[in-house]
Amino acid sequence: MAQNGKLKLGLYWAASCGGCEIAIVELREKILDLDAAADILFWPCAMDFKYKDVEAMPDGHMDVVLFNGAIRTSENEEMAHLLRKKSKVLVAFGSCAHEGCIPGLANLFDRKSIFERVYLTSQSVENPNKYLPQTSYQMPEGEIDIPYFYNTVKTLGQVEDVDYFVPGCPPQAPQIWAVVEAILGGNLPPKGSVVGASPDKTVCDECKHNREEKHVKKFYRPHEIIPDSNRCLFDQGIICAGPATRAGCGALCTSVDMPCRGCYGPAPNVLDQGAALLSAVASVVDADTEEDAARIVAEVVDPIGTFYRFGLPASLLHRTKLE
Amino acid sequence: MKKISIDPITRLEGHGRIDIFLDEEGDVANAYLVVPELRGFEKFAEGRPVEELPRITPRICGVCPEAHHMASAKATTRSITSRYPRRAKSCESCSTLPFTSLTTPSTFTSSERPTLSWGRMPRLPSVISWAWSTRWV
Amino acid sequence: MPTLIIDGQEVHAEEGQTILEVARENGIEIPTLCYHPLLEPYGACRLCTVEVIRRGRSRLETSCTHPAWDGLEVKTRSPAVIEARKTILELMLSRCPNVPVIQDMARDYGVTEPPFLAVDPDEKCILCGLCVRTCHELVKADVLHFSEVGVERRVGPAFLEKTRQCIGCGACTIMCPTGAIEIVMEKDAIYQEKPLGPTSAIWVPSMQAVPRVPVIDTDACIRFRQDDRTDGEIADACGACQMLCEADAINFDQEDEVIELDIGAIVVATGFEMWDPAQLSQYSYGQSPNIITGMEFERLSNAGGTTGGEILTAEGKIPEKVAIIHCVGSRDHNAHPYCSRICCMYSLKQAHLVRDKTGAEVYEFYMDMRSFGKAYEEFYERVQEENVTFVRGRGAAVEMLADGKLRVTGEDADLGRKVHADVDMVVLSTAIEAPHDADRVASLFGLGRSEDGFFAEAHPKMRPVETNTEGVFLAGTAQGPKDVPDTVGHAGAAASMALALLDKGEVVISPQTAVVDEKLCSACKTCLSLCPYTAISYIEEDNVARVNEALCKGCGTCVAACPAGAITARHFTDRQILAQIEGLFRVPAVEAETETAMAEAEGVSS
Amino acid sequence: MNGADFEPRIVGFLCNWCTYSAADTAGVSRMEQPANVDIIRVMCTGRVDPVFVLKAFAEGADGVIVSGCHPPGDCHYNSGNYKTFRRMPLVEALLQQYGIEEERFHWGWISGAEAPKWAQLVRDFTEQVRELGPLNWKRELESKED
Repeated sequence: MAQNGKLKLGLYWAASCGGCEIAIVELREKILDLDAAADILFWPCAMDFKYKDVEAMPDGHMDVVLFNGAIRTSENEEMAHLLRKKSKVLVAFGSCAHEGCIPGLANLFDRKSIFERVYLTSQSVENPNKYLPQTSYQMPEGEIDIPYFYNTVKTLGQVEDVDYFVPGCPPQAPQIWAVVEAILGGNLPPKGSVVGASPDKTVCDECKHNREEKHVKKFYRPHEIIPDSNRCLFDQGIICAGPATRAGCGALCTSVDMPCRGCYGPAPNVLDQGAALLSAVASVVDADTEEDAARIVAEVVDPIGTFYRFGLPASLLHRTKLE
Repeated sequence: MKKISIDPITRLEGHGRIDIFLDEEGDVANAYLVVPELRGFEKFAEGRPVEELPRITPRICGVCPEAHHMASAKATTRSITSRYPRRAKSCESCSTLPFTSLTTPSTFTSSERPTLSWGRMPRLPSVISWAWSTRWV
Repeated sequence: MPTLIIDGQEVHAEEGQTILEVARENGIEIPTLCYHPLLEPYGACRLCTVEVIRRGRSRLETSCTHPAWDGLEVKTRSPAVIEARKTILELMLSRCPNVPVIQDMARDYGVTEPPFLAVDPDEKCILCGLCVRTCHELVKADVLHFSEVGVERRVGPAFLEKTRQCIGCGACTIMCPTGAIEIVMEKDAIYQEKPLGPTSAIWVPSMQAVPRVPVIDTDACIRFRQDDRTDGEIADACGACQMLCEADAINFDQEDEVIELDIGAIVVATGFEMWDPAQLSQYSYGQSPNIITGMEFERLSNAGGTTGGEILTAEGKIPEKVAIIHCVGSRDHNAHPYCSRICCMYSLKQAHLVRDKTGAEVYEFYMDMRSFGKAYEEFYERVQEENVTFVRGRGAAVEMLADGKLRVTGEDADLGRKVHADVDMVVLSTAIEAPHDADRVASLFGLGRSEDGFFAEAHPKMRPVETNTEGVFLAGTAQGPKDVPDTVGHAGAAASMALALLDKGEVVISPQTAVVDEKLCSACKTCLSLCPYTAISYIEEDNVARVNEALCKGCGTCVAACPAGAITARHFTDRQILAQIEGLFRVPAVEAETETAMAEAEGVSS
Repeated sequence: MNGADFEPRIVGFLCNWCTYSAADTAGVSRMEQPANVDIIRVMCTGRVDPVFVLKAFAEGADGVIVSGCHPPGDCHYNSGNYKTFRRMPLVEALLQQYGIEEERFHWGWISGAEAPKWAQLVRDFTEQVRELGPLNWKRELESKED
């Protein structure tokens, strides 16, 4: 704590979209309470601090750093190491830092194919000389460098020692405030815990739809069905990640009849969210012959995209096979 | 040649750095905006079910997810069908409203900035249809 | 109580009785044709005419209609009565000269020739109306009426037209004293469903049935079918069985009822079904009435059967040659690959019966003779000595020849060539198979089924009576084909195991059960439909799923499916299995050390 | 490390009642089979959580076998194998999307009486995986990460 008794707080975004920052702004008037309780020492999105300022800090200077965004480039990883050094508590904040999130779907591909698509074949790009990013380039005035783009998206936990994880894409404001209060009050759970979410339950616990015994004869894609708002979406054959996803969001998606996409990550006792969801989905297929079963599960067109939508980098296999 | 790096550029959405090269006189010889970030949505959207895109593309930018969401929702709708309900169309046209409501406060409170012309505000019928649709949808 | 004198004998009557009833109760014979105790008397045939003397006045009256008043004197065989009956019989014989019962009666009264020439010598109806009353009072179908008048008077349905009111119950034919009514079989008559001829709608299931209680076939009984036969116009049709039953045992209101019992053990003895040989067309089953199954042969040769136990062809002749084909549907990859185990022995028995009862030549087409039981081989030898022709080889096909004979073709494996036999009757020893609804029984009791469709025992050698569901035992052919001694032994074992379980009062279950961590369960209900033992249920008040460990067998299906990781399989936990996987790919510390040490040692030496 | 030098590591998840006892019989009957398959016994293939398969590959297995009782009626628990044939096609599709060749994952049925079939499967599958070469997920991932 600083001499004024205020918490020294840092926030950083690695490979992120800025949604987590907006989520903090979503605290609304409570952000004033946050300001009253904490000095913000680093927050590129909102305040003018440079990396040099952070490097200049003594080790462990910041009490808490909320780190959002995945580890996509060497710069992200360097910042992770730097902020670990400069902070007492490093929090993986939001789905990207926690488990890779949507940008983690890039682990279905490798650097080469991404570069080709983005810089060469994209319809909105004009690149006749076929330039691809290079880590350093000699301009007439001098050398310019950019970070190295990894083949694989990693989570913060995979490159650095993380104290706490706050799941969600983005984390919901009340949950963020609960975390802030826990930090201020000093009653944090053991290191490595997931905070800012239910400690034990899954989204079904918060979902208002009526669930029954499941017998799924067909999997529906959203445009193939108008769901019954009273019945569990999964029961209706719409793949919903709710049963395999930690509670905490308040079942936002299902409350408007959209199936849960699983952004709050696996349930506490689950090693691999996608495998758990896959097993549940396949188990309730109402097929008594191998042919029927194969036909029905073939309706799941994109298994990784369906079951690992937010958690591919954090899954057991991390990514697709590299050639 | 001297190089000044503004690293990172702050108070905006996105990652960036400005490398400024000064000549002997200390004048700016050249400046480069360096964007050290890439996530590759163009690539990993490939192979996903089309209806998933409205929930993938908003993660391009968490500040303006609406724009990405609506763009892909419209594209998805049109890729599946050319005929869709009026109400869906109404929902589409009301989509710029949150964006406007996000920026209008600045528009009307900041005296230094030029006000937006009415031409860029949502047309009145869309507002009515939005109000209508929120009451019933 | 009225007292009257009949033929000089003082008799007592009940109030409301007729003279005929009183007379018959007291053993005094009065001839009748149109009388039946179940029906209102009608006095049509007038054969029961007696002389009634009341207050000194003598009159001839029909005893079936005359009340047994107090103080009457009745003479049943006075000369006037005899004369009257003689006249009646003369007229009756003139109308129906060829009806045996009338001829017999007339002869008793000295009438041998009809005094008048008959209009129609084949006429049998005496217009007594017994059938009309039966149809009206008893069956309540009101199909039969008198029509026309005078000499044209006759009995028949309204306007003498066929009516759907008549279901051919046959009550009128039974009642008709002169045999004037016949049941004519029509193609779509309900009797066609019962290939060995008509039965009544109430019968004892089999001669050996235990308990020997008749059942009513509600699909055939007039009483139960009255609504669809008479458009609901008639209430309480027939009921003849109820009227006749002295023990008052027939209750039409009896219905199937569900009785809930708390029990500690279940013995599943659901038996078998006969495989339908029509499924393999080469046996031509169903195309000739002389191609019958072993089960049908049993009915045929049964003393209580339609032929009284005589072995006859459908034409009613004693067959000269009979072929018995073994393994029809058994040991056949087009039907059931397994051996039905009972057919060899019953086929031998049937061969013996045919030889014994008809002396016909018998051909047995067999693949192997499986006479494995005690004294079975001896019986086989005995049948061999009875000159039955045994053809070793599958009876391959049965075809109908133009002369009505049946040709059985098969391979004689001993001779190594094709043989055939032209016979009068073919008996197919059909396979036994699991009942068609065995799957429902299996899911009801949580039983497994082996490949043959019969219920699976817990272990084929060591636990042939138990199942994988604790407290459920198998008896008899529910578990697989068995003959009678094996079934008795198996059933005895099942009963004693059930009793042993009940006596112990507690069950031992495997510790490998699933358990729900209720803190982690959010009641997504994914697991509920997965449990083959319905051991998982949703607990409303706690909003969680819970495993009934007495029912859980520990297969772990729910554990693998639980998306919240809330269910643990005891002794096969995720942690244990994942640790096993990790263990496979981790170099053990000791080994690694040894390797390093060896590498170092090598480095030093080189 | 291709060809003859390479000894594939294969993990087999076998149900206690059918394939495990077939494997047991195959061993007791001295049927010839390579020693490349490490068996993990589960009570029923219905217990095989897809995560086990993924974990095995993630830890370094070159191939995975899931085998249990023949459907429909062979399962000791009535319908545990039903869940297997509902899950495994999806696992197969998932693995293919991960880039793991379908030849590296086998799921099927071998009853307790089919010991020779088990020995044959072990022989064939080992050769099949040997031909594909090592998968070595963990090491490959680390070496090609950047």
